[in-house]
Amino acid sequence: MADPILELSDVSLSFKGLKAIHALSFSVERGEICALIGPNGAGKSSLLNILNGVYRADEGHVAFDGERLRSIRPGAAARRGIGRTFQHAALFSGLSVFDNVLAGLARHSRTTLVEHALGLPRDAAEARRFRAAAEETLGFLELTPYRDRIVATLPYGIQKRVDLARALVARPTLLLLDEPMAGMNGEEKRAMARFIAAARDERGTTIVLIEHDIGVVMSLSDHVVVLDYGRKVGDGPPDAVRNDPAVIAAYLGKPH
Amino acid sequence: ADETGAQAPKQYFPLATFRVGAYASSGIPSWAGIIDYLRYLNEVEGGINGVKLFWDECETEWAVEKGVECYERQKGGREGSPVPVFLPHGDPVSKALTEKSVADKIPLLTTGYGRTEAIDGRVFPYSFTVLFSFWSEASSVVNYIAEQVGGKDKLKGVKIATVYHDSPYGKETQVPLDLLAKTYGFENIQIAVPHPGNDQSAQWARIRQIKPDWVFLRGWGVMTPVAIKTAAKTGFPVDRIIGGIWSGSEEDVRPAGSVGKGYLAITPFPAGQDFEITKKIKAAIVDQGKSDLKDLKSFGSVYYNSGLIETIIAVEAIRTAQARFGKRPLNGEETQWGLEHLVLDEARLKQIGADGLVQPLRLSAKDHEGGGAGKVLQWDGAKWTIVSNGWVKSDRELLLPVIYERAAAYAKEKGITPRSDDTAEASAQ
Amino acid sequence: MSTGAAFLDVESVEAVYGASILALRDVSLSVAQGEIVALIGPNGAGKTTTLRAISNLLGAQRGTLRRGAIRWRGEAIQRLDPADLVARGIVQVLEGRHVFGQLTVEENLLTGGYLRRPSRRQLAEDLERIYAWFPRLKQRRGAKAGLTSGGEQQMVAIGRALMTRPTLLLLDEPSMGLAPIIVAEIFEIVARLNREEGVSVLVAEQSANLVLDYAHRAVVLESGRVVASGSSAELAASGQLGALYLGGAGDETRH
Amino acid sequence: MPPALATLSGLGAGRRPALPALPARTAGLALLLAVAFVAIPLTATDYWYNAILIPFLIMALAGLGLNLTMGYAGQASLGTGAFMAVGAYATYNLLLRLPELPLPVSLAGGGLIAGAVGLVVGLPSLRIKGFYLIAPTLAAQFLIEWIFNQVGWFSNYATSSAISAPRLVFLGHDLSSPAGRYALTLTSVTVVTVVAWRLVGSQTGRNWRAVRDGETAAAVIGVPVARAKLSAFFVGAAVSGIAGALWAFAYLGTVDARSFDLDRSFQALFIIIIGGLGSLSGSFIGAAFIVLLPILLTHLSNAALGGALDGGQISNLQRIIFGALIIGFLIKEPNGLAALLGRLRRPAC
Amino acid sequence: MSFFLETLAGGLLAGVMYALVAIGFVLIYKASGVFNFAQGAMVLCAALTFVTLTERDVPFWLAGLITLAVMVTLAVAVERVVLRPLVNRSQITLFMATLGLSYVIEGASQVLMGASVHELDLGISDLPVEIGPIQLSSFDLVAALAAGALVIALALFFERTRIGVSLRAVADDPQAALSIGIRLPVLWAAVWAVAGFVALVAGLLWGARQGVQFSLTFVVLKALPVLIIGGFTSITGAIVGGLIVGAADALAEIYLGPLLGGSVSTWFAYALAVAFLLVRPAGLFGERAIERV
Ligand SMILES: Nc1ncnc2c1ncn2[C@@H]1O[C@H](COP(=O)(O)OP(=O)(O)OP(=O)(O)O)[C@@H](O)[C@H]1O
Ligand SMILES: Nc1ncnc2c1ncn2[C@@H]1O[C@H](COP(=O)(O)OP(=O)(O)OP(=O)(O)O)[C@@H](O)[C@H]1O
Ligand SMILES: [Mg+2]
Ligand SMILES: [Mg+2]
Repeated sequence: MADPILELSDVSLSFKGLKAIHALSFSVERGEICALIGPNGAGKSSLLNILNGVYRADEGHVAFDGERLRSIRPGAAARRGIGRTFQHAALFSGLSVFDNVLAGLARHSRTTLVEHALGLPRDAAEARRFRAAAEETLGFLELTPYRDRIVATLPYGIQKRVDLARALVARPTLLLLDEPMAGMNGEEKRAMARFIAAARDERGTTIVLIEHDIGVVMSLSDHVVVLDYGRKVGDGPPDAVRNDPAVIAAYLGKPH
Repeated sequence: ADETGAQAPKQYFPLATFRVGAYASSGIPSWAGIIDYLRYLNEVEGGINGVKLFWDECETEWAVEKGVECYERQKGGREGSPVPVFLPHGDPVSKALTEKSVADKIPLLTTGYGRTEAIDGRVFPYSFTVLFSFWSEASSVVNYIAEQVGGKDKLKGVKIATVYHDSPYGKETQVPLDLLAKTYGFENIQIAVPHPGNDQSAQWARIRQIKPDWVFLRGWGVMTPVAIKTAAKTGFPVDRIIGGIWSGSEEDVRPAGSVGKGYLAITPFPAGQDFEITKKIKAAIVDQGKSDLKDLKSFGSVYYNSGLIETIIAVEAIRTAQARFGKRPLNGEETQWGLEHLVLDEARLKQIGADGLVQPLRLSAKDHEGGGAGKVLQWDGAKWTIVSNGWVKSDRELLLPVIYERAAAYAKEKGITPRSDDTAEASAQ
Repeated sequence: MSTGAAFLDVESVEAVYGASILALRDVSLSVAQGEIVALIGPNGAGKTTTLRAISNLLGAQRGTLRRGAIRWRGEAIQRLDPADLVARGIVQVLEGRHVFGQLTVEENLLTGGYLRRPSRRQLAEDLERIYAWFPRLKQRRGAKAGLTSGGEQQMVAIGRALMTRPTLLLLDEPSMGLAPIIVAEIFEIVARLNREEGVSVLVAEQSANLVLDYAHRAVVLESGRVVASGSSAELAASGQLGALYLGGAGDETRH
Repeated sequence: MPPALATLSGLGAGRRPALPALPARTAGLALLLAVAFVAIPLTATDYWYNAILIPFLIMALAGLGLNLTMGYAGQASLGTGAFMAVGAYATYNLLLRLPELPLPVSLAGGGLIAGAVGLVVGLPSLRIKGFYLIAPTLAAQFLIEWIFNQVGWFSNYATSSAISAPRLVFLGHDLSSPAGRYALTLTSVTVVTVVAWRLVGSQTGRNWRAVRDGETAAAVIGVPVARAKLSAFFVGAAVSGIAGALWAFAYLGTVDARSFDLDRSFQALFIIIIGGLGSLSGSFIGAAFIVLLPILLTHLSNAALGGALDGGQISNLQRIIFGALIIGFLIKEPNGLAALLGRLRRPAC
Repeated sequence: MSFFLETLAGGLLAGVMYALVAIGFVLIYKASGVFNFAQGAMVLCAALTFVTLTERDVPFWLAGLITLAVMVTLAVAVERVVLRPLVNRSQITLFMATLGLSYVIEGASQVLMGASVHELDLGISDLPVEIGPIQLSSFDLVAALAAGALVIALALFFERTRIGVSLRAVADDPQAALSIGIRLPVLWAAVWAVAGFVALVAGLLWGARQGVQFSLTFVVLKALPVLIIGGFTSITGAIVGGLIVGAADALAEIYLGPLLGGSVSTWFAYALAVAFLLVRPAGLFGERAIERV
């Protein structure tokens, strides 16, 4: 296949003396689900933060869709089609579920302040389109019953799903998911895994996913990259990684 | 009036007070002066020609919009009595009320503050900047300095620095001082102190550098004591500072402590308890425990006397108007006539017992100021003593034409047709 | 292994948030001395609220205990300050990222030790004990806690609570965001504390299969009510819990 | 700003979703407008217009402006007074120098100029966050007050740098009577509120609230953060600017820059926190509280204590009660009176 | 040159006086994340209490003690009535509550002690002393010493003691602080009491300078840019910020003022603060906000 959508070469990042990521290289194929695993503080979230411009790599470079991403800002990354969810659901807590999802469409908005203020036809048309897209995504993630709830009042599991909806609604080409299933119970995890797989299957979204539940990782991903204190210690199909003694020692603790 | 023995109608006298907030300390003695005089009138003189007075208070905290609110609340009169006159007590609020008062036909009595142009009553029929406008204040200070240096011709080359509160009020004297400096050849230096003025090290450092002969201090609130203290700290002689009207009260110098000794101030409200009327009020009101003052130390203070003077003028205006409209509660329009025909000459002042306290005054449509003189006080560490030789007059002949010019310009901007001198007569028919 | 008389007694507790949201309707449970009790149930069942009610942290969330009693060694404690409870040995590890972000990792841990007014040496020893359990924290000791990774923050929160040397540890979703190796370690630590120092534990946890391996007993909450309780073995065997609370997505976490 | 700024109720949050309460809500709003436009002009006295209704409406508008910037977009500002001043002075100069412009155009022009100034003041918000953001707005507050005080041109070289309203005329109607000024104020407030209501329900409003609730997250999902912040400053300042112009011309008649000092900014802040951050109706409720409560307290205390205490003591007691009430309301309802009223209406949820 | 030095010295000393007020803010902000608007009212209350007592011939030391007792009582009351019910609420809510509090304190002070102006003579001469080319007053030196002593004591307290660390923890996350047994009520009352003490010192020095009257509350306006430049959380920042603001204000007023028409010091300090913030968004010494995703 070899159609990498994302290629990292020799990416490094450090914070005041702490080398969070060390000359890291790997690539992600278009349309695959790539899982990123590793112990706490291994640099997984930091890596996602580099990919969408929250942090800037000290060294190395990242190519997305064949183009090199140079000191990209978060907004620009979003415009290029990189979507993201957060380790600790960073939803807009005062907004309803529906509004959160609509906010995810901001980068597609082409109308201006004046049109909004006066309610001109272009604004109305866009609003209609956005609402339809948001409704569709809510339906896709089975969130319609929560449509008008203020997210702060929702259970954690639902919040994580809203986070996913907010990212998916903009139809990203690459979706970065930071522990989408943390704090969920078994059934919720299964549902979430179903949605993630569907997003890839039905929309062709490439997904990079951080997850600590090794069961989820094994059943969901096509490709696993293992980090340990900033270095890559494993890279390959799930089964190979699972039985890699280095991975077991650093991360799993015992063979699963 | 009702013959059947029912209560005689009373005259309403609204008070917009400020007893809390940053300026309460100056307000409190003023109200006492006003209220004590009203009580004295009611109890000793049986009111104004038998028409007794009653009043209520509305708290403004010296804030413009609260002042406006009080005006609106009180302007309709009470218990059947219309409002004869309104005392805004505050320069900003008096400006905010200028036009409303015309519409409502209620004269604003502003003694020692307010719009200087309002001296021209043909343009400002309901604003009365009586006694001592800011322009007159500046001019009297120059004249007092002239006396000290040995005559106006000696003013040439004298350095006079004006340290002013940086506000519309503070800047009012810039134009007249410019004019006076041109006329007499003294050096006119203007130094602004930003509100509230609780640190003036930079300003006084500059004064130390410039070394003026005199400082004219136009402060408000905390700015005055800080100025005196800072002057002393930088070694500027305090007895070469002449405070303006609102820098010349006990409340202004007392906080400065002992270094305030020797400080001068010009005022239309001379302090003291020896005036006839003050003695009468003391006997009939204060000594009877009926005074509005809680702290009797303030009796006869500048602010107390300012309230007294203000009320005397208002009451005399009502009296004048009563002579024409009848001995009953009057409305604003009638009092306006009374004010424009007010004559307080030496003889009348003596009758009231206010000679020496109130300067002789003659108002007309063309002249809402009437007086234009102040006395110079000096602080001796405990009280004020009058050090000028009677009232120090201002150069009104020099200033009035400029004032009329500016009033005319205002009239033009606003589309007001000024009354001619005799329409002032006619309108009251 | 569950020994001794009731240590902690929660009796028919009813709790509300903001005067109108009823979070606990009628919850009764008890923890005996030296016992590990698991609190399981779906999202929003009231696990966190139960723990908050015990540690009296409801007030900070505008919540109140409307009815019921909570007893600790026979003494009614629902009116005591959280600090008094900590002094009596009851400490709660909050759910989510509740570290002091502007303090360093080490300072975070130290704050947990202060209540007992330990000597400098004792404090240092306690600190070393925590570092021995969580070596990652030692490496990051000088970093501002707010900047550390999600899992590191979770370790900080647990370590900080252990610094108070509790006799009853209230753990709220300790496994959240932690690598499998650390999760296992945490439960090992808890089991060891329980075994060696007799610390009682009440732990709220989503992955029931995991916690049931370590807990002596479990209490199942649903919509603010206790719907089942019993020994771990019984509950696991009864199939009462069903698939709902057990296991991860592929049930592969069971070993 | 912490995310807890979020208000969960009020016009703002409950807009489009088809709440079951919507018909009742619309009916309530219609009733309110009917009262404001019809019933009040039939019954109100000059005192009501001048001392209560006009200042209430204008301060509600000023609060609304701040609420857009701070309540919706989460950008702390203590510059409301300055923006009001710019609005007032700009409108004054438009009326003076371009007399052919109709009054509403001058008013809107004043608002736009204030908005432009707000935009400039908002520029540092791209870098400075949280409570520190009060620094640029405070700088603007003092600098602008100073400029209007110093530069004579703005006040047409009036002696006291105070400006006063040229005649208020629109379509041949003289609006200088209390009822006329009320009509002018009410119409302006209604129009601006409708525009604000549209905005907060649009993509712009959503972007504002997204930035408020989580700036980094907003940036990551593609919300144009810089544009959202600046537009919030622009719109908020423009609305406050119109309020300032009305304050000068429809309420006081004359103002100088001191009328728009820091206290005014604080008053606006009071209004939206008491009323409800991020709630349009909150601005009105808060303004009612701030404007009416002192008047009410005066009447009550004069009636209750008039004889016993002197005016000064009564005023100080009022101050104490006012402060205590603020604290009390904050304890009772962190999301403002709007949320409190909302709860009272629907005790079930 | 000597004029420049003198202006600078005057400005720096004025800056020390601002810093004194700013320290009160920093204390409370550092310990509870609250921007305490009532600090000005506390300065007024302390000074007014003190002066009311001395005017009734209470000796200085006793008046000081009684005033301190009053401030401690106030602190305890504030903790009980205001802070405790508002624990874990947003910063802006707490800020607003302190605004309400300032009304209560101002009103109560004036109900009890009147609104008149008082002279406060601390017996420290405020007359010029020539030191080399520069003119200073012994009063200024005393003020500088007092501020310096306070800064050192408080900085040590915050950085070195366990309580200091606990206080910073409380400011970060009151709920977590409660959960590990930090006694919030005690700490808050203590910090407010210390802030009350700082207010007393500031009140006495400012009161001696300008008389004890309502406008003491205005000194807050000067303390604000000091805080912003120094950072809300740093005591050292307060003093450095104070010196910067004092010097900059004085120099601007002298050298810039005449060019621009005077009174530039109303805004200059704030403009400077913005410039500082653009370079360091949390002030010179403040704690940077932490954002992690
Ligand atoms: N902004 C920052 N400043 C300082 N250190 C940071 C920052 N961001 C991350 N780190 C450090 O970098 C390391 C990697 O953090 P990262 O959040 O990427 O870990 P992670 O792999 O996501 O871990 P977890 O599974 O616990 O979430 C950690 O030790 C963390 O403390
Ligand atoms: N601070 C709060 N304010 C209002 N309601 C709350 C608050 N905290 C919790 N609730 C509500 O109380 C109920 C019980 O919540 P609780 O957090 O105790 O559940 P939980 O079992 O811990 O759930 P989770 O597994 O998601 O942590 C839920 O309906 C929740 O929405
Ligand atoms: Mg992470
Ligand atoms: Mg929970």
